[in-house]
Amino acid sequence: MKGNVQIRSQNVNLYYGPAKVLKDITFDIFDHTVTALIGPSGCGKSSWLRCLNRMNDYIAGARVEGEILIDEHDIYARDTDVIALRRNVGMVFQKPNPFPMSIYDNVAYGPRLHGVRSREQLDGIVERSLRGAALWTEVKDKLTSSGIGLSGGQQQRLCIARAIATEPKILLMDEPTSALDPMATARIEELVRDLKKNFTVVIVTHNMQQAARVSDFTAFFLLGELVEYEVTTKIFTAPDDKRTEDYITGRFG
Amino acid sequence: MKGNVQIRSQNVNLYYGPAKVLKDITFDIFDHTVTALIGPSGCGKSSWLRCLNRMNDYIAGARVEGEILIDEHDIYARDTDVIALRRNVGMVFQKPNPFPMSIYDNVAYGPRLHGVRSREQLDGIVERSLRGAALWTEVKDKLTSSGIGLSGGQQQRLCIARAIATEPKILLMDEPTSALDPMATARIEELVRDLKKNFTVVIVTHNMQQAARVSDFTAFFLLGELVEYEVTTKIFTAPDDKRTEDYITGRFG
Amino acid sequence: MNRRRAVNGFMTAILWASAAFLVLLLLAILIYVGVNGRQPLSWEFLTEPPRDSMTRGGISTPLVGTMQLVIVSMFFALPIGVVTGLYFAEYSRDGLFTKILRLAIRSLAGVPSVVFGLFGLSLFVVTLGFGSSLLSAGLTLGCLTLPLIVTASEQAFRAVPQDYRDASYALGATKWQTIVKVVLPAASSTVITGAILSIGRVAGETAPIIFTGAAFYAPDIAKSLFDEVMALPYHIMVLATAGVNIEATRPIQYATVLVLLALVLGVSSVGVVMRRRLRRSGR
Amino acid sequence: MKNEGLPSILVAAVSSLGIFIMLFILYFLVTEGIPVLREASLQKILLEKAWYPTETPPALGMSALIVGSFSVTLLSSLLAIPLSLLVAIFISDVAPSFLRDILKPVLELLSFLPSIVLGFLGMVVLAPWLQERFELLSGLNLLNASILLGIMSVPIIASLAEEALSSVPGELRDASYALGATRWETIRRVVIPWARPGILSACLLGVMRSLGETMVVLMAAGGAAIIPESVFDPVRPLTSTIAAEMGETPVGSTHYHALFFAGLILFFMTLAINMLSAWIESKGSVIRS
Amino acid sequence: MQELNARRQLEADLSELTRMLMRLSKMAEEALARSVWALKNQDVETARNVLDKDDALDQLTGRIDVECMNFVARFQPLGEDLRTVTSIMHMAVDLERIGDYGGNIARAAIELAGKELMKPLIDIPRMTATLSEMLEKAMSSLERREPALAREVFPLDDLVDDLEKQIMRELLLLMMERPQRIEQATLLLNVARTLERAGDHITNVAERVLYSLTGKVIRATDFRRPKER
Amino acid sequence: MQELNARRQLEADLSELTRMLMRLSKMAEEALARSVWALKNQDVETARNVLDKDDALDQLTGRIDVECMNFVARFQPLGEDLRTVTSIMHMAVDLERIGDYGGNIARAAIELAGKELMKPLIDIPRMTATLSEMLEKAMSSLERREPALAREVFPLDDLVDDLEKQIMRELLLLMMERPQRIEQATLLLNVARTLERAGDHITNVAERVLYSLTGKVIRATDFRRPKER
Ligand SMILES: Nc1ncnc2c1ncn2[C@@H]1O[C@H](COP(=O)(O)OP(=O)(O)OP(=O)(O)O)[C@@H](O)[C@H]1O
Ligand SMILES: Nc1ncnc2c1ncn2[C@@H]1O[C@H](COP(=O)(O)OP(=O)(O)OP(=O)(O)O)[C@@H](O)[C@H]1O
Ligand SMILES: [Mg+2]
Ligand SMILES: [Mg+2]
Ligand SMILES: O=P([O-])([O-])[O-]
Repeated sequence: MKGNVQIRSQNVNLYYGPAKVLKDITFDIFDHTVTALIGPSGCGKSSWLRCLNRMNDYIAGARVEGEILIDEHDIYARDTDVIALRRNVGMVFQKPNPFPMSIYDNVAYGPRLHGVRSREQLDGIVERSLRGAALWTEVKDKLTSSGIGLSGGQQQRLCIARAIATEPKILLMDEPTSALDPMATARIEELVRDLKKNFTVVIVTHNMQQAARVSDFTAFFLLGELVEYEVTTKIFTAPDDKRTEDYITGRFG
Repeated sequence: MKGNVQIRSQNVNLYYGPAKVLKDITFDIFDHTVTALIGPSGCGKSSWLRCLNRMNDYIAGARVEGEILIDEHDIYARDTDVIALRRNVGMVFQKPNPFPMSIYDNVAYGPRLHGVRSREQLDGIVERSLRGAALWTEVKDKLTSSGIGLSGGQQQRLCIARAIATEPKILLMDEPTSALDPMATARIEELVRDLKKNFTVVIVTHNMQQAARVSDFTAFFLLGELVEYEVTTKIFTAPDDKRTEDYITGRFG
Repeated sequence: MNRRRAVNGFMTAILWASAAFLVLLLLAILIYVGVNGRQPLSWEFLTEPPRDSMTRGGISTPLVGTMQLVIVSMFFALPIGVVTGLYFAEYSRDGLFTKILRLAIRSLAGVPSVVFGLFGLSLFVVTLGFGSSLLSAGLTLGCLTLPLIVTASEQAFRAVPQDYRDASYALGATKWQTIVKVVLPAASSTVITGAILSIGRVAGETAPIIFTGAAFYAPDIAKSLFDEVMALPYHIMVLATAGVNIEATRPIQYATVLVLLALVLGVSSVGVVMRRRLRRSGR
Repeated sequence: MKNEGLPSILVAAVSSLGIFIMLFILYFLVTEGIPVLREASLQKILLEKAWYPTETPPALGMSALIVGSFSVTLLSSLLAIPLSLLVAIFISDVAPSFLRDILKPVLELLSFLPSIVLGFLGMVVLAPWLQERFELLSGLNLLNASILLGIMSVPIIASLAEEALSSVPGELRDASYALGATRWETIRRVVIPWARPGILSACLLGVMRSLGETMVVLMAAGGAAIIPESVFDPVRPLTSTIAAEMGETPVGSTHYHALFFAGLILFFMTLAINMLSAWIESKGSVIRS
Repeated sequence: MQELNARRQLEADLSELTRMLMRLSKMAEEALARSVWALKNQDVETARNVLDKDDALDQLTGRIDVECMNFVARFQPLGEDLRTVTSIMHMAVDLERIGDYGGNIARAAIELAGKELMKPLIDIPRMTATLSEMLEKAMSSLERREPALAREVFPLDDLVDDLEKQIMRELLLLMMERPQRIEQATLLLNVARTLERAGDHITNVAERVLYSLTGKVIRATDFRRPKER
Repeated sequence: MQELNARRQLEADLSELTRMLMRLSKMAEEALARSVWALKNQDVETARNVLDKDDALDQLTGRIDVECMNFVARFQPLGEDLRTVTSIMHMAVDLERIGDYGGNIARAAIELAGKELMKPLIDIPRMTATLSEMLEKAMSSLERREPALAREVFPLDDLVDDLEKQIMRELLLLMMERPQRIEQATLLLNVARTLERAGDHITNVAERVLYSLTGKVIRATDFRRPKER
């Protein structure tokens, strides 16, 4: 299962002002896998995730130490083009957040920003992305209606379509189903398992069963540290670290 | 386990205007047991629960047919004193909703309404109720501070204390833990199992594992009908009705 | 790529510049008034009535008059406003009456203050025969501020979670008991904040009182509701436009402006701060 | 359950006072304003320029007054709206959080600035400066009043618009950034479109306030009932006309009725704007939910 | 379609588990059949082959066990799903045991190979054939979700028991006739006893199938002759 | 304390399950010990008693199984909890089987009762004693959560195997000497074989205990002599 390393986190420390939120995070994520990040609230999962597309840049006082290499390129190097990076690393958020525009415009937003103007090209991208997010059949007849009018689960899939429209290699998802009902959650999970054909997926989730269902590898964070990173099956039935065991059996958290 | 019948629902139909929301609900609930009501959203669990203390009276167009007997007295009979009924049938809601007053006043609210004025008597009731809700040790030194300042789980236990301060026989709970974190949920569940010593508890829950954990009997509602009512263990491992099986295995809902 | 970056930088600079411009402008105004008005300001200035055709002395009569106007208007608007808010939040069903009432309150909020003056003149001064008096002016101001209070208190009541009411009913309380014991106390601080904010607005109003009760000059503090009163805003206008020696009384004018400003902004800032606190704790 | 009826009847009764006040305003404006139509036709009043209400026979043309109101409102809005929106955007999207925490309450507070204070400053500070700078006969003119009205409405418009902007969910901004948009692209393509109804209604409310404002124009606009040809001409909007003349007008005179009629015109103009903004708001909230 | 969607993955995983179990069952059945064949035909090669495959069988059992735990971890099953997954865990153990018996018999076959058989083996292969039939019935009952098929297993186990009794009596007689046969006879006795045990395990499997399909605890004893004491 | 609170019920239920398992283990051990005692002392009464208690044993096993399912339904266990509950399900099956063996031996005891024993039974009771020791070690390992104890079970099973071999050899010789003994000898052979099997089951139990405590799949074969083919 292990393929090439896509993301390499080397001794990453993250500070918010004086507070050290991530401590020496070192591990590799392989391409075309789904990696789940689990851990109690506030342990730094989202923070690490947001390091990968430098969304932390906007937080005053946030400072990253160490190296994060994506495809062997250090994304915190001087010459990194953040805009190109974000194009390469898509992100899906906790609450479905389609823009208040048509479904078509939502998906075309990214490509347009990056200079795609031709209508045909955009049509192609929109269809491909919506198909990739398993939404095409549901919306193909109403591409011009607002994205807000969709159901929660559809909205989240629209957001996934929007994220993959810029043809990223990596897809980051921060608790993408925590605002959805079980049915919509099941569809998204199915989609996530499907997405790894074309993307490397990193997903934060609070639901351990979900992590067990969708991911190939699981990383357990605790108090800003990476405690254990292992094949998912092992983490949930027989983890090596006592703290992982304690967490998954609910001894704390 | 089966003791005396405390609540007898006989051919209860409930209408909201023209819509028939409960269809011919007939079953008996035994005293000093915990009975869980489960079923998909909108199946009428809350509606039936609210029939028991006539909270539906406030809903315009709500109409109840059939009989609900509590301790063999028809609560929809002409001569029923609704206020006395509600004193006898406490209720705990989905979101913890302590009044914005002191902890003491929260608990004393009901007794005061019903005419208890003497300070000593109130002191006794407050202490007893808080103990009954497993909250006394945590708040006994700050009875005069606001109930809002407590944590979510404590707030919900305060609401339970408030409900049992009027010395009801029956305690209705409508998804009492759905707004709480897992830790607080565990405490409430423990409390619920404990409460049956003194009360008959009827609890609505969406979480089937929770129903399995806390209840002695489980009633499964579907589209306003009572499909199955059985010992909890049986419902969740080997229900008799195909629809129950389909529901608990997630084939719909 | 670079063009996008350049546009972004340029627009950011413009945004910073406009904010700086506004802040400097307003700061300049406040400082200018402060500097010019500070000199005649003294305890006597606040406690003595104007003398010598208002070219000398203090501003005690208009200061107290403004307070009296505030009190009268609040006496009128607060109960009615709160009850109306209560109606919207607790009793209204989606009926015609509610719709009309909503429309009326919203329109009232948009009526220019000078039109309130006209209304006060014809209803209170003329029709009801209160004459040009503290009462007429106060009631006019009350009407002006009614929509503010209604909106604030409706929001306050609506912000009281439905859960509180359910809990109270479930414990065997009646609707009125529930309102009195649970809803009103829970909403009170928000209602009070709304009232303070409307005091800030009332104290600075001029147009509605010009022809309903504000006196060009009154020798004394109003003793009854039917006396005319002096009011700070009107006093400023009088000093600035119709005084005996406009140029010579400039320092007094500035000082009066400073007092009014301090009064209004003082009261309002209490309200603003309270509101922010409430909103923050509510979230 | 018992005695539930009485309180509710009482509450409804008290509440209906709001309706009565509104009705009374309308009633008095109409009954006191309409009689003027005996003296002059509606056409004359709206279209003629001459406003000499105390002459005999009185000239009751209000077009100059109406144009005065419009011109002041228009010019002040032209000055205030762009600045307000820039400031609002600055606070909601650009300012560092400590600045935002200062600016927001300050802005709110400044919307309470009494108009008399601005009018006073216009008279004693701005007018002499304008007079000197542009070598005018008087500094009390359209421009002066518009600048002051502008200053008055910036805090109002800006804080309402800021509220609309900051109610745009943070997730939308995050989503845009995550797709590689710059901040300005995010503001222009996501934030402003989302907040558009709120911004529009903020602007309308600002305009409504300017239209109805009395003291500033009374003190700083110059008060000549002419149709302005340049921004340095004095004007006499409806509001200041009423405020200035009502004091000396005998109750029941033609002049008295004419002033009420002016009030009626003002009333309907503001009402129209008010309803428009209400409509925009309700449409906006429908879109969002 | 939309409705079933939430269960798609669950059902896919559950069928995968069932498929693994079927494979295990096939392996166990084969081990039994081939070892008995080796015994009958004195074919050491085949017997060794059975022993070699035993590891694979154990491994598969281990995998099924872990996958069942995974299934529980992933889907929090209730009702039928829960019954099925726990039943699969149990059945895997039974099947593994049957596979082990294949190994035991293979060892016996190796010991016997080259020695003249004291009698042609007829009943023992018959037992094996019956066992195969039982196992197939139980498994297709599970696969096709038809409880009736699993019920047919129980009377067949009576047949197996009868055969064992018969073999035992026969062998005792043979032994008493000629004590030299004792060693071989005890070995064969053991084989017969082992096959009888395999029957018991298959009966367990059938019971489990029924439980997972119907939710009723069904005891084989209700469907067969009372056991004599 | 606050922290452990969320697990209080879970842990209470899990210990209850463990307690039920201990009870089952005690019952199985007793069945074995008493039936062998009955065999040795030719005490039909005791043997019948063992048979009578078999039902209770089966019932307890059934209850443990259902309660384990309930536990899964209630707590969605993961990690150690999941390993423990699935292990309990498995161990219950093993223990029930051991109980059944007690019944089998009791039946043998009844058959033998009144007939003269061809030799005093010494090694068979020794086997039983070893089995008891093994069972107790495994169970206290589970109870005290000490993996080391469970590991001690494996070498003991070698001992049991040795004893069985020895008994077998001895009995074969005795049989060959006097064919009249054949019937009794095969019966005793069977008993020995049964006890050896009980040893296997206890080894399984120990493996399960280790797995639930450590999360590692431990095969007894790693701790004992390689089995000869
Ligand atoms: N903008 C910020 N400024 C300062 N501290 C922050 C900020 N964002 C997060 N933190 C702190 O950093 C730590 C890690 O936060 P993070 O959001 O990464 O946790 P998380 O694991 O994603 O938690 P959750 O599961 O609740 O989303 C927390 O202690 C949090 O309080
Ligand atoms: N006040 C009301 N007026 C009209 N219909 C109502 C009202 N309250 C509930 N209903 C309808 O009655 C049905 C039953 O509602 P109820 O709240 O009892 O369901 P529930 O089982 O409690 O669902 P949930 O799990 O979502 O709480 C639903 O179809 C609902 O739409
Ligand atoms: Mg997070
Ligand atoms: Mg409900
Ligand atoms: O060892 P058994 O197969 O008889 O349990």
